[in-house]
Amino acid sequence: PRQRCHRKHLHVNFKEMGWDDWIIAPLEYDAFHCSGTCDFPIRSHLEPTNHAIIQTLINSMDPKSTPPTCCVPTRLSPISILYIDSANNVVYKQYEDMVVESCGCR
Amino acid sequence: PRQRCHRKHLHVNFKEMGWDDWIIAPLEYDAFHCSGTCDFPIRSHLEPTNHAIIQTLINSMDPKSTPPTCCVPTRLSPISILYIDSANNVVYKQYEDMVVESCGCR
Amino acid sequence: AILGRSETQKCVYYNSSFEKDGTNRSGIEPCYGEKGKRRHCYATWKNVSGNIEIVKQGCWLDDMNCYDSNECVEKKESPDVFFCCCEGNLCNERFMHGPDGPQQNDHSTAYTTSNP
Repeated sequence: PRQRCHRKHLHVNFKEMGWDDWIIAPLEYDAFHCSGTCDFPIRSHLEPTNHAIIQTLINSMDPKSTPPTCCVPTRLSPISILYIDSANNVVYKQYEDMVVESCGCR
Repeated sequence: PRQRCHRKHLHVNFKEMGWDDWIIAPLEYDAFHCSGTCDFPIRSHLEPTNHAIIQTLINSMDPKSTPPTCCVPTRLSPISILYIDSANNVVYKQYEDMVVESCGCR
Repeated sequence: AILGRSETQKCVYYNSSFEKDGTNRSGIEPCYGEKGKRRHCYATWKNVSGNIEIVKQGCWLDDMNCYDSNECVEKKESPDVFFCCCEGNLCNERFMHGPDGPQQNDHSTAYTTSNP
């Protein structure tokens, strides 16, 4: 059976994505992603919202009426990026929401 | 083809869920839910995080490596609920995150 | 105010368990809600062998069951705890038990709270 909602590996390589023409560093980083089922009852560590609890309950009672909730990032963190902007300046910036810290059912 | 991520109808009936033994009001409300695809490129009104943009791009380049992002509630609102607690008191409470206001790809 | 619809900015407030809950006992409550959301007032009471005991009154968030009711009417036949909601300032000052709706019959019973 498919695993419950959890964080899984995802390695991002900006070079392979062709972004190394503007990104100086980092050229790769671990972004992770979320995957897995959100079956009833949702475990508390998956931090369901009240809406997610109700949708999951209704889905378990009548699967055709409503889909289950979905396993998505619930906490993300930033990374630093050094890049060259359109005016050829070297720019340092913290890009928000780049790394999945935890997953949950929403 | 399946529709893009959007808000869909979901009517919740607490009586049918058997919750009318503790909930006085409301006995039903419109909760809505989110459904639809999160294909590349994600439209801006779906408010993708940086991570969602990157995951969607990688999925479009190599679908087997990573799943697409998922259509989930991005803004929720509360409702008022009057209920009877375990000590038989009548309690008024605003329950957070009960109604989907908007959906997005995460 | 949207044409024709009464906006609810304030409601009668009452809390019979004010000591336990640490709130005021009674007064006027200003209503807050998100932009684009409707607001309502509510009242809840018990009928203890003919005596009406008001339990709570106050503001109520957007709820389709309260739309376009300018009177606060409990329509259920004989609930353990009576509840009604309505739209319009202080519309919960007066509340009624009218199982068939106030228009149809004359035996709906209305109660009111006088504010100190």
